[in-house]
Amino acid sequence: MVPTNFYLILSALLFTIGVAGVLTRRNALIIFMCVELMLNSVNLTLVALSRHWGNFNGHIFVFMIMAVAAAEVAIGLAILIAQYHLSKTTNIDEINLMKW
Amino acid sequence: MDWLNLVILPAIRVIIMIFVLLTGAAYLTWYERKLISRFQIRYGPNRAGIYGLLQPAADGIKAIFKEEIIPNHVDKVIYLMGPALALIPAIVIWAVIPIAKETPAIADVNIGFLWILAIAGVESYGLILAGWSSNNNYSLLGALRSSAQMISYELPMGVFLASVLMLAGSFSLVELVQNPRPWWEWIWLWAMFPFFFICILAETNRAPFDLPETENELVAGYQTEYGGMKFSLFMIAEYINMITTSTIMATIFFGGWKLPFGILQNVVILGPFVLLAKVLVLLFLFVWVRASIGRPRYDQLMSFTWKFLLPLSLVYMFITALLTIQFK
Amino acid sequence: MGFERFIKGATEIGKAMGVTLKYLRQKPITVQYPTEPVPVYPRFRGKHELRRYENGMERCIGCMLCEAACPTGAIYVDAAENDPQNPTSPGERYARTYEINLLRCVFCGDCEEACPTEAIVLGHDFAMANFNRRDFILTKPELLNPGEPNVVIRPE
Amino acid sequence: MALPMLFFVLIGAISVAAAVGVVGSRQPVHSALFLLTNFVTLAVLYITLEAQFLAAIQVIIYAGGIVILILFVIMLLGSEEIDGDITNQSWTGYAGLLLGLFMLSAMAFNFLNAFGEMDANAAALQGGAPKPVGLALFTKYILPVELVGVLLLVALIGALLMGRFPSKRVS
Repeated sequence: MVPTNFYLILSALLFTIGVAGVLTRRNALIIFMCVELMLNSVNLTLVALSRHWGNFNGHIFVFMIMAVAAAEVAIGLAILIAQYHLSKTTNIDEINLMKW
Repeated sequence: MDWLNLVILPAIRVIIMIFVLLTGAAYLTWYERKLISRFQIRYGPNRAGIYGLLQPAADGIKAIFKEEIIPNHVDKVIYLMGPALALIPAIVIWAVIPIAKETPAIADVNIGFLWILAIAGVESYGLILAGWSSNNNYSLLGALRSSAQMISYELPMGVFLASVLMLAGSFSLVELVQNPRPWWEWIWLWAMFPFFFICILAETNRAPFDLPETENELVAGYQTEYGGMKFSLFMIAEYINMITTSTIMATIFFGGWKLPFGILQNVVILGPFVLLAKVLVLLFLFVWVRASIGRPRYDQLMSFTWKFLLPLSLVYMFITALLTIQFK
Repeated sequence: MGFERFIKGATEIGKAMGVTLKYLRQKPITVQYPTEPVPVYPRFRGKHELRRYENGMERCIGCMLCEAACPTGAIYVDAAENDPQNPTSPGERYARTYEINLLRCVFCGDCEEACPTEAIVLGHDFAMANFNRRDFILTKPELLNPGEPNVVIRPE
Repeated sequence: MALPMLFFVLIGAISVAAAVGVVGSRQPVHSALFLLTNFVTLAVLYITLEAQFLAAIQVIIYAGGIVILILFVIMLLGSEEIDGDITNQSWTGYAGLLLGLFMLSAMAFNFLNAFGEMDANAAALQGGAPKPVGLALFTKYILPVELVGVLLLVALIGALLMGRFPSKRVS
């Protein structure tokens, strides 16, 4: 069997890549995808720990996170489209109306 | 031993299944052309071999030897991935379908229904990516149409499947077929069959819901920039999808490999043939509908699923839940 | 109202499918063309032929009326005086060369109308495909010895 | 190496490569496809972790819903390569990267010693079949399920309102 800490390290790796993406990319869509990446790495942790301790709580958590992620995607993409209609860009550096 | 059980034996089953499916898809084209021409008082293909039985082989040879053209302006990797992504889900969905007594095609997983739903969900990738990577407005519009249509019809289909699930009480398709059902359950299921069939028609992009590939408005939609074997892969995917969905319908609504009234239930070898007969009848239904009914407009198509099929499916699921509580 | 529309639509679809099912039981009306010829009408205008009299003399007297009548200029006739000892046609002159360019011909039948001796007629052969543009120019030997066309003439 | 370990390493490597692809692609569509690959590999990993139901749900929700939605939005907006000119070069990104690396190494260091071999508790999970998960969801956790339902409804309405073209008053 694969020990649990392998899964945890993989999940940490994915999370870090997601963080790096959020910090370095400028395209709002890609930042969005990186956020999804981070959510998924957390899901992996929960499932792995659920397997480790042998109970279902982790599965329930993951289920809830997925539902919330679906809602988040719907809202986030709607915001993105509305913003695009307003400013014709998805570059977050140019979305700076509130900075003035 | 590990390797034998985990890798080699499944691999052999997979290879046999793929071979059967590809041959089946090739001969489905023959079946469809023959039938549709009889509907139109023609003969259909009858030159290559007796009754035109070698026609699929001839078509295949022709497609393979056509020049492979990749347009300059396309996104090459995704362009080449498109047909593959259209074909793979169509084959993969077969893994959970029972073909004989206690014999699923690949594996008896206890999430059979979810597997079908999941694969149906990723089926639209091939089309949408093909349309986008072609870098062509017609293709993109066709792809958007097709994926919007598939996603929309997936909803009532999923709700209908959930109702079936409630009646069956198990996610496993093997158990669904195996367990006996009371007569009212059959009648209740068959009442839903026409609507489920409409969803399936839209999911497989078959006539009369073949709007994604309308020749007259969108120049064959997402397929515009594809030729030769890549185009054939789309067609093969469509035909395998027809076979697959027919098999799913045969499994859910008509008892899969079982003969009616429990005749000869223990003859395992009969299973695949009974299933084949049922699938052929359902495929006949596909062709019959194609020969009879004209194509609706796109807005009609969409309002039909959102304003009619989805509420209907929800009501159906509600009543099914009540029935399940009452009688089970 | 919606329910009525639904019933109406369902019956319409049922009707349509009934119609197609009725046609499924009919025998196909297809003609298997190359093996089973399609009948043509007796006055069908196909490939040209030059005719002879019963005694083997050519009917064409080289008058070039057909050339004049041809709306597309597809016919070329070069007339010459008959050899009195060994005439090829009953008249004074005969056609030394007689060529028809099938690529230009529109099969109107005006040459047939114009011919005083009924020498040129349009036959029934319609399978005139060829591999070579040159071969579309019919020369006199071809016109005089037309092949037996693979057509069935239907009664008028 | 044992077969499960080999499988894990293979799938994990694909997953990490896909994640790097999400961050590194120039085209948003490529990013979305890498994201899809990552989600599918995670579903496979869930199966190895005795969570069949979650694996199926992962594919249905993420691959069948979210990535398709993202692709739709990319196609609606047109996928220009926007990252071309970064107007204000900021040092925060690099600092973040450094801190992220630090965090990763810290986590890895911790995990290497903790959570060794898995318990033999696999039987309690019943292969992650839908039935026990569903039972837990609809008995013990019924309130969160209902709340998630409300959340989804609110999100639906909110997305509907925001996704419309901005009315004249706003612009």
